[in-house]
Amino acid sequence: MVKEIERYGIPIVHMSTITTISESVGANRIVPTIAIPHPVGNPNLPENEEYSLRKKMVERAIDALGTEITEVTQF
Amino acid sequence: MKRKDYQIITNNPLVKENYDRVIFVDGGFQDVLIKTRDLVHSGYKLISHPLGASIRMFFSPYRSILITDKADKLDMEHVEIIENSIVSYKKQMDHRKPDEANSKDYACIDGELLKSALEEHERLSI
Amino acid sequence: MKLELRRIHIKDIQFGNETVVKDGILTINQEELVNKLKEDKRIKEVKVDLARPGEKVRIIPVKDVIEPRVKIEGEGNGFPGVTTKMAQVGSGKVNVLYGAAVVTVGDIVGFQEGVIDMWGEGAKWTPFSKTYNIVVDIKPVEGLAPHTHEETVRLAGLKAAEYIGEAGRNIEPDEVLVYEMGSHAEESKKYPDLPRVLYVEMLISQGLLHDGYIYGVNSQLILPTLLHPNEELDGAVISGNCVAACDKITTYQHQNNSVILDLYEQHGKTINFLGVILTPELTTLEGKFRTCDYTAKLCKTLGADGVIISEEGYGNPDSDLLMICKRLEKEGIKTVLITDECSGWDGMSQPLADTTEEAVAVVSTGNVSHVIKLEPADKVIGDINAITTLAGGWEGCLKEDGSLQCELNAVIGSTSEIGYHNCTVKLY
Amino acid sequence: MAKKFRVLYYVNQFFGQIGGEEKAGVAPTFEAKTLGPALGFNGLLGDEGEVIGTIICGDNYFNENKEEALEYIMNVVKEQKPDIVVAGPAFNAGRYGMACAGVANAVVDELNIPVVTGMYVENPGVEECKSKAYVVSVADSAGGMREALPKMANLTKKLAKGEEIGLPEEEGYIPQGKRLTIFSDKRGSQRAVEMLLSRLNGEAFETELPMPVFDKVEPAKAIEDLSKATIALVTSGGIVPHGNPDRIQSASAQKWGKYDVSNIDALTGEYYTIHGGYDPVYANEKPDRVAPLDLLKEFEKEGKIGKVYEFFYTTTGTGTSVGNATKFGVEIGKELKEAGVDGVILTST
Repeated sequence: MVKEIERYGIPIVHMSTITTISESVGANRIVPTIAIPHPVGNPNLPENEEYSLRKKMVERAIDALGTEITEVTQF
Repeated sequence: MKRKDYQIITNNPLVKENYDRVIFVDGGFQDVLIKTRDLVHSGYKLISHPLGASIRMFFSPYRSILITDKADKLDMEHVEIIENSIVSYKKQMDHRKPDEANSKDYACIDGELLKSALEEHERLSI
Repeated sequence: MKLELRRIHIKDIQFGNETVVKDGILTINQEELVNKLKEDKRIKEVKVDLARPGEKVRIIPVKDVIEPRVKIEGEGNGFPGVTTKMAQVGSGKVNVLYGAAVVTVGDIVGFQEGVIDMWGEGAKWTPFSKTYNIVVDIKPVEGLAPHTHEETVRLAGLKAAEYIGEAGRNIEPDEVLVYEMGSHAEESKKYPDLPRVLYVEMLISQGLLHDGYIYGVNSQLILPTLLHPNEELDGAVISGNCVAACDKITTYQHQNNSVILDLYEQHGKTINFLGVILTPELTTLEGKFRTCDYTAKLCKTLGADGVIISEEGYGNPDSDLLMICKRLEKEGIKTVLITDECSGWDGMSQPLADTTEEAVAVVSTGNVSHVIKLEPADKVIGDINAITTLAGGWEGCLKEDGSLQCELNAVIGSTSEIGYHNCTVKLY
Repeated sequence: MAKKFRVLYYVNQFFGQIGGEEKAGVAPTFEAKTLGPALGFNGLLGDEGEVIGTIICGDNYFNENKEEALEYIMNVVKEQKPDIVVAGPAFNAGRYGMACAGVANAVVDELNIPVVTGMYVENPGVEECKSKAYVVSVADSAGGMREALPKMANLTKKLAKGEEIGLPEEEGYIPQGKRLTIFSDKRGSQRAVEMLLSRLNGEAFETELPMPVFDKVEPAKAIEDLSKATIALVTSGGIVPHGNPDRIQSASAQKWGKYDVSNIDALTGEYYTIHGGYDPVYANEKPDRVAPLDLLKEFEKEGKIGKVYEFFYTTTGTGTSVGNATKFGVEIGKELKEAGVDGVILTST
């Protein structure tokens, strides 16, 4: 799905746990996530810590969309 | 065994009977792989490789896999190994059913291979 | 080291009153052979049968295949460290009953299925349909532990090969093959400009039915080790594998390792062949990392320019194969890998689950899931019940006319990852 | 003399000599004649086979009314009972290629009758049907007709007579993607030694097991001003509104869903996971752990981004075929493009 959306010229960031799979599906901007059952979250953390972790990850993803790249990049 | 830093994910009743530190999976080989994957994604590390070394062992109804006893940082290499193992397993079993007729022998050999893996783990004292 | 393999061409086999070779016909005294093997008190019953190329005979379940030989000059007759006293092998003269093979059958576990068909479609897929086979079926006494059972059958096969090999002691060979190679220093001086090549032979080393032995040492316990190629050709390495029919390396294939022979052929002409590194395929990931690092280090230390890596088995060893490849290519050492693949029944699946971009040169020895049809046999040697295991394990794999469908993975040596057979895969 | 095998031919309006682009909308017809390329093709079959008739269909008609077109065409095939169906060659004409592919797939899947067609390698129809039909590799324009037909005729003869089909490079067809086990004249070890020698000598060599190559897309340009940008949230993590109103499959998804999220601040509460591939506890507790709508809304309020796009897109990744994933991407991407979305966050489990 990643490639096809990017083909329309829209920058896309893939938030994915398995970054190698992410690369193999053709993602260019990649943000590694925590774990398959909860990619953007970590239930083992206290609520406030989970919140700041999540916010940081999403911010990283947004910033990735604003970053010019020429090759596959992990943020 | 001197080391106590492992757990065994298994669906093999023989292993359940004879070992401590067992996470018993009530299901098939694939369910053992899935359980392992869930734990690897939560930061546990693989001690033994999820797959066997011969095609016949793919047809085994039983499988035992060693993982660490504590969750740590997520290790991508381990994630990749367990994910690829699941892909490999599904492909191999595409048209086949597990060889239930010989399940007793598979339980025995799975137990033997686990024993070897534990001995190997023991020899690597980290 | 200088080793002479003196081939006595065997053209037929038969039973008789003494075990002799005459005019290329191998005669076997069945009773004597049986008694010899029954010296091992763990063996209750031995049946010996003969199978010739072209006969409508099926042999199942095969445990190991061994070439009958006798050492007439030099140290170490037999298999030192296993059946005979420890000795440094690799030098001397060996008389080989070329074209004959001892095939051991005996089910240690019910799911062994390795098959050899001596005729028709099945024969095409195994190299051991072309040998005159002396099939030794071993039933041990009841109540043996699985490890002891396996060892009993393994040793009986080796002893049978030694006993039969004796028949060649005083026979003039039909051809003499000489394998000679000096120290690295000597060879490098002789061939200073030829690229240096190593052979990394991986061995399944994971426990019962999944073991290999080097001078009797279980390969689980070793760090990767360097052998002179002659040592392997002279009985230093034997198989303890039972359940990877298509891609295990039988003892016969160690004695006649095709990668070693084909590299030897080029030694001094296009390459300087440095030797064989035996690398265990371990179970634990830490163990795998250690052996792969160590193998790469050995190759680098020895100054290899190119390396052929052969896998044994399928599944977790794929990881080792690609890790070794990756490490060597990163060091600038050129690799060629030999492996089989699983691309599904229709050949449409991604052939390897693990991939690495460094694996640019791979020889594929066949799709282990390729389905073949085997006609009903006139005679089955071994365990008829194993046929049910042999047939695929899916609906409709046993046909009404008695023929059956099975995957290549059940056929002994069909997708040999030391490239012993001719199978390959092409994209259609 | 043996009975001649029967070939049914498929062409578009142009090659069926009805007309050009202005006739691209015509519905399919069948003529018990050899029209256009079918005529030359028939000649190449000699005494062994014959073309029993030609189906002609407008390219636009086929692509816009695929169901109706195929219904008609399949009925003709069933009535005429050919031994083999031949379509095209379509050269580099995309719509014609897609039509040939559509016919080929239907005939192979439903009737198990072999199909031969011809296309330029970049024709989008190739990917559609190469695994089922034999697609002869032809030139990119009709100028290549003279070379295309004999190759197609040869394959047709072999298939009709049940002969073994050789390697793609020998027969001239585009590989179907089947890896078949065959015998080489050299044993594996010999091939390995030769391959190594080629590598050591810096000569060309061909691996027998190519590692997969991943199709790459150029990275799209970055968003210049995030604070004015509309960002869409997409997930393959199977997060859907309670009750799964669109019945998206929990694995091997056949479709995707989109839901208006302009009036909510988080997915938690109204959404849950239907994904069949992971432990659902954490995602059900808080679906924003899979698709972080809550935080995107926060960043919208803080002014870091301009706007969260009003629709949230979702499907399940587990077991979903590459073909479907590609299709979903194309469809979702098109909507996002038309809606003027500036950037996308896609989360996967």
